[in-house]
Amino acid sequence: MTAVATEVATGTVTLAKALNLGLDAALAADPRVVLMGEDIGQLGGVFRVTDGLQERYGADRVVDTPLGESGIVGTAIGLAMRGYRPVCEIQFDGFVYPAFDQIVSQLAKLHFRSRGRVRMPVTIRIPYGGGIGAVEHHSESPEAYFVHTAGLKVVSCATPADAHVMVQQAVASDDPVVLLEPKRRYWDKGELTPVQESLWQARVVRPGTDCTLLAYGPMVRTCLDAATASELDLEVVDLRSLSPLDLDTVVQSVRRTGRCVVVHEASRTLGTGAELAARLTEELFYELEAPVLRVTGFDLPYPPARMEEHHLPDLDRVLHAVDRAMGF
Amino acid sequence: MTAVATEVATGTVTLAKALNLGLDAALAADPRVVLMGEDIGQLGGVFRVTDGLQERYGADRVVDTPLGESGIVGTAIGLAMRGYRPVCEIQFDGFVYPAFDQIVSQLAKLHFRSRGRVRMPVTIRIPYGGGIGAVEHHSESPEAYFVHTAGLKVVSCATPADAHVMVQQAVASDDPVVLLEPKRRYWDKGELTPVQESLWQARVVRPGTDCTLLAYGPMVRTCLDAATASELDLEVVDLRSLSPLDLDTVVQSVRRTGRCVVVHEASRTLGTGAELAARLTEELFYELEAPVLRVTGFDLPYPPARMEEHHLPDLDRVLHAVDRAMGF
Amino acid sequence: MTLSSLDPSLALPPDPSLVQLLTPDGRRVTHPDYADGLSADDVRGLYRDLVLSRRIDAEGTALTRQGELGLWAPLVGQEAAQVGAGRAMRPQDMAFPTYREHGLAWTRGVDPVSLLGLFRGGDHGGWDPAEHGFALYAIVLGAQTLHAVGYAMGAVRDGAVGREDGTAVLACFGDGASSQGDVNEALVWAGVQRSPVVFLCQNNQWGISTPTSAQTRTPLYHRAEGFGFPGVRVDGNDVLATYAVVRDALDRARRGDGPTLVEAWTYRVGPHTTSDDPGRYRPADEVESWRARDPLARVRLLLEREGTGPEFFAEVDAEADDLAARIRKACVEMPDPDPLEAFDHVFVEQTPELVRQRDEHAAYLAGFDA
Amino acid sequence: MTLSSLDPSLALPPDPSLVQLLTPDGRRVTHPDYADGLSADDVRGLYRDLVLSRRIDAEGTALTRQGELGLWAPLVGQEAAQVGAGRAMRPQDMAFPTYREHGLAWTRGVDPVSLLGLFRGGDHGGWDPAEHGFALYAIVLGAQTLHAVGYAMGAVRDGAVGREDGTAVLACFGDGASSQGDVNEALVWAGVQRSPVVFLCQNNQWGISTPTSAQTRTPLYHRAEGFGFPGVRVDGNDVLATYAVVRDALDRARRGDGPTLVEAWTYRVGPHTTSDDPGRYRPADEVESWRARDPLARVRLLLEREGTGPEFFAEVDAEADDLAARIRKACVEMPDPDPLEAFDHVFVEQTPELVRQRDEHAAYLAGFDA
Ligand SMILES: Cc1ncc(C[n+]2csc(CCOP(=O)(O)OP(=O)(O)O)c2C)c(N)n1
Ligand SMILES: Cc1ncc(C[n+]2csc(CCOP(=O)(O)OP(=O)(O)O)c2C)c(N)n1
Ligand SMILES: [Mg+2]
Ligand SMILES: [Mg+2]
Repeated sequence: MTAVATEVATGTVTLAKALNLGLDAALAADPRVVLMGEDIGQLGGVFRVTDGLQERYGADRVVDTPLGESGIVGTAIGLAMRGYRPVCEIQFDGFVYPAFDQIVSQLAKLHFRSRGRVRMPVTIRIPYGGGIGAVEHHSESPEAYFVHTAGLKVVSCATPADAHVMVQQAVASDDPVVLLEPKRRYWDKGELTPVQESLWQARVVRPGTDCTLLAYGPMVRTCLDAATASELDLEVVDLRSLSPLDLDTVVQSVRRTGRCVVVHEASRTLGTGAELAARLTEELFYELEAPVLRVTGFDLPYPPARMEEHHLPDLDRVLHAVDRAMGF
Repeated sequence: MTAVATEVATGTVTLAKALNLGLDAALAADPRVVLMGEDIGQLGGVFRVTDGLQERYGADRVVDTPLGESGIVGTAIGLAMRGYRPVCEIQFDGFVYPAFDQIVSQLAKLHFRSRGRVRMPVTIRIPYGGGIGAVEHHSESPEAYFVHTAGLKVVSCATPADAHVMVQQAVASDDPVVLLEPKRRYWDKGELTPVQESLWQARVVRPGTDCTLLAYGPMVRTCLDAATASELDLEVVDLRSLSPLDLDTVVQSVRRTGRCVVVHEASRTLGTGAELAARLTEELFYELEAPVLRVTGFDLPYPPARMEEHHLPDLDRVLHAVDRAMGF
Repeated sequence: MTLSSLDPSLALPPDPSLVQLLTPDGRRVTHPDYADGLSADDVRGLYRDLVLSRRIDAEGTALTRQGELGLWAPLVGQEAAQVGAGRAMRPQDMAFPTYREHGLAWTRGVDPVSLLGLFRGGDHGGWDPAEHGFALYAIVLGAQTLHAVGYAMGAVRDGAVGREDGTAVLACFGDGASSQGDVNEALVWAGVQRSPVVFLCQNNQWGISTPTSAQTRTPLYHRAEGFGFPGVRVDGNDVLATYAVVRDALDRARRGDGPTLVEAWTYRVGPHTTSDDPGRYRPADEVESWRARDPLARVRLLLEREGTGPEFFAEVDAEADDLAARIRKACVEMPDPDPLEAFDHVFVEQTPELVRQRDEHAAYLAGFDA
Repeated sequence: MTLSSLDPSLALPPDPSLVQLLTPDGRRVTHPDYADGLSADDVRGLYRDLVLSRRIDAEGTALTRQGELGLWAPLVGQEAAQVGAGRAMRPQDMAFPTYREHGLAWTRGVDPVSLLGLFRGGDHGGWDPAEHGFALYAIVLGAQTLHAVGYAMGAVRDGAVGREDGTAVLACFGDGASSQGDVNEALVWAGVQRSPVVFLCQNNQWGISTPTSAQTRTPLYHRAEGFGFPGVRVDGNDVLATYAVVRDALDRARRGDGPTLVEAWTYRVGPHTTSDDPGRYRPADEVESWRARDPLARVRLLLEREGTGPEFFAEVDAEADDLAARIRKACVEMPDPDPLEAFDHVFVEQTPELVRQRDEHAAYLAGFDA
């Protein structure tokens, strides 16, 4: 685990820029960090998250790859075997699946297979989620596939401050980390304040007493908006890490409120909400006032953009579920 | 949906042979059924499930493919577009991941994308699960990945009678079906009795009053053994279909018993048990006497064979969980 | 060893073996292996297709600027490659496009209006693939090439291959997609099965910001030989040559003589999509040098030299204006998708869970009216 | 059009361009491009490697029959391809094997005993890849070829490529795996980056029951050209030729002159694994014809003709007996894995959830003792 810069640039930046600054810091901190992906060099990535980095660190460290995701992750694994810390950008969520074998059968298993001899400090950055009116395959939320895969760690950032620090922590981790970047929030602005939590900790972003809203990535802001709009006193927890789950923080919150609504964009069936509901019920069987409810994308392939306002959880659907939870 | 033979051959056969007979019937019933996979022709597949079928139906209908899973599923999709009903064999569970994009982004979505114009009557047969002392990548339980994917249907058989009928029903389905075959039960023998249920229905395979054991595929027999060994009166439900879930049958059972233990070989976190626990708690919040407990593989990459007796749920671990459920 | 492999200045020079039948200045040249055999009327037909394809494309870009579409993938510069290939196809043939095949779609009789839904966000593809012999657009790079091979396997099994009027399949992909595993598996399968597939690689020199030199150091059409079938590079800005080469390859395929890889050497004159900013990665003079090889201009020069009068060109332009107006109108009038209908398109056989989710959502929506 | 593409009788005939330096009857032949340059002592060393590799393999099969291993993937027949390639490597080089590379493992100094754990079910690979320049066995076909290219990218970045004593990487795969997307992506990447990788395809004519003719209709080594680098086919049963060709390719790679695809033309004399029944799919006389090209016999003939006395062969055989005895003993004494230790190998940085699961399982196990 290499050092993570704790000092941060000041001022207000977008989440995309915060990631850019975080990657810049990671490249500066460790010469073995190598960024690789499609169009990340001169173009700076389709979201400009790597803007200027190839110019600064050269084409050997910010590598425009051939267009093949299995190739990107597969060669990143080889680079890691040679002692590098590759950071792969998958251009959009829907293009990660050609790399699925390399991620699930290779990257996730090599440390275990080698009984710890081979380390896989590989970060896979994925802009994910909907809400930007994109064409198909550009709005997916694939997190459950990775959370179910033993051997991977999975995190998601919701604010510029977290984005800036979490990307550095992910790169510095000696384990493979899938970093899910909420692409609809790339243009959200915020201060780069210091971050107290470790990469694996959840955070209560708004304390409340009536019901806990659990979210991560793009849905944190949606839940905060819902909490603001509600007449109830809602607590909002940003999970930040999906694997491992910071169950302590979550259990403490729900123990206090007695009610919980999990919110994510991914389809409901076996989305991360399922695991949270199962675990919370195991831990708090006698304390829950209502079952853990889920507000999620429907069990549809991601629909055309002009239907996404229906498909994606929004403030109203969150509050509707809170009402149901309060009704128990 | 083409016809499914309801008459069955009589006598006692292995589960593998039952599948073989089912495929034979499917090939005989519809000239547009095409089997494709690695080594399924002259060799009859590594488990001999397709034994004799190439001889009977020719190399155009029982196709030995080049060794590429993405190619197998990708070309099956094209064949389906031309009106065929391909049945793909993936040689072992751990080799399905190279086909993941074709399954998740293509096969699962084409009917939806085309607003119903393009049908995908494709069956993907996967021998799955552990317990046979195999080397790595040969004992995986990938069902959660498919159950979470909107647009796929996922079923698993536990007995020769079901295997025989379910494979025919899967082939006859106009939707894409992933058929998970419990490879450790390939050599289990049973009668080919008629099957009453549709492909999407669960079945109470042993009625009981104290606690419901929910299982599918290889774990059904494990649960039956546990029920037999227990002094309690345990109900065992074979889910049969994992997507869609036959929630009605499951809810009715757990409403009666008040307690439920879900058993599967796949890793715990976001395994199918998570969804069942979440749903049952939503439906039966006031009726459950205990939280839905899970007995599963650990959150480990599949371990070396000499550790699998620890990793896989067995009779003792199931009963241990039942005891915990009864303790609430 | 240097790491210059991704230097765009390594862009491959045109191969001397490039098949050309019409030079950029509108002169016919002969080729030992290929002849288009087209009448003056046929060439006028192709010209019309080129103009209309370009106009459809221009409307797509304009509608995006006006906020009517979320995105558009411009084909400008690649009209000849697509029209030539599309007109070489027969009705029984099937094409598997990428997301940029608007000109090919036109030749397959797909109403340009139905291309818009995908980019407007109203649907994922608005035409019937079987009706037009034109599959839905494919965005995941290369996946469709395997579908093409599978479809061809079906055609073979139907007995529709192995004769002069047999069926052939066109599999489209780009220079960038050539690096994907799926494209290469498609080459494996087609090669070993001698599938009736023509792989049409439109090498437009770029995959977003990635130059072809970052995908391969050898001409792409060479790839085919290693998979056991012929490859040929054609001037993709020459509609006559593209037509002749693809027709020849499709006819080989339909006769049962196996696949061909056709690399159409062309250029993406516009941005990758309307969201792209090519100024960040490629020099303006490169674009200019390709404009000099414009696929429409050379056909017009030929037609004019061979006696087609100005009325014809005026007629085509007027037709393009009408088409553009129709596209615009239809686009803005396109209804938004019914949010509840989507639940019924997931499966042929509906599931209780989707019914439940649909009903819940319907009840939720009804709550707002109440 | 017929569908005979998968007919095993289409098995490709040996190419006239096959590189050979030692004939099956033990005579040296010259080749215009390759010479092994080995002394008599060196050849004796190779012979010893061949014999010991074969013996390791025989023990693997025997231990499986005795129930000590769950499975074994025999290398018999492919000893020369592996020993030749392995001895062509230098200490700083790295090999990425499949699951059948027991002879290659031997040349990299991997204790044969540590190969057994994977097949016994005690571990997933018992050696340290960095220590031996020999990655863990890879079972998912082709995945390791991309790891090889990535490792080579690291070597380039380390400045370890581009000189006579540079680092090179060997990427192993089979004829069957050549159809996988990953192998072809590895060829793309290596070609475009001129990576210091030698792709060693052991074409042993079969992928389980699938003949090479079902993977390709053109010789596999031709594949390389289409990706922009040379391919060569070598007699994989000729240890001298394999050594010379692979050494030459590795040296090109380490100098910075880019990748090579070496197709070693050989034969899987045994079953695919100990669970396989090749009698179901291939004729016995095919096996016999390949036995006549045995890779060991020809070296022994050469050595005998050139004056090596019987003591040497007796010594090697004795060494093989000792090695076999040691392997057997170590195998049966191998401890079972500690079920709780596994929880600590998932991550470098342990998670609370895994600690919980480990502790729960420990408590559960303790319950049986109580
Ligand atoms: C599997 C996958 N990865 C990445 C993308 C994102 N992407 C869309 S188009 C494109 C470039 C494709 O280049 P090329 O194949 O040359 O086609 P062109 O756009 O030039 O027509 C990329 C990287 C994608 N659509 N699919
Ligand atoms: C992705 C994947 N698919 C299927 C398999 C099952 N399998 C194991 S070995 C084998 C044949 C491989 O043939 P080849 O590459 O020629 O290597 P050989 O076994 O002949 O050494 C197959 C199909 C696998 N290991 N990985
Ligand atoms: Mg391109
Ligand atoms: Mg082989």
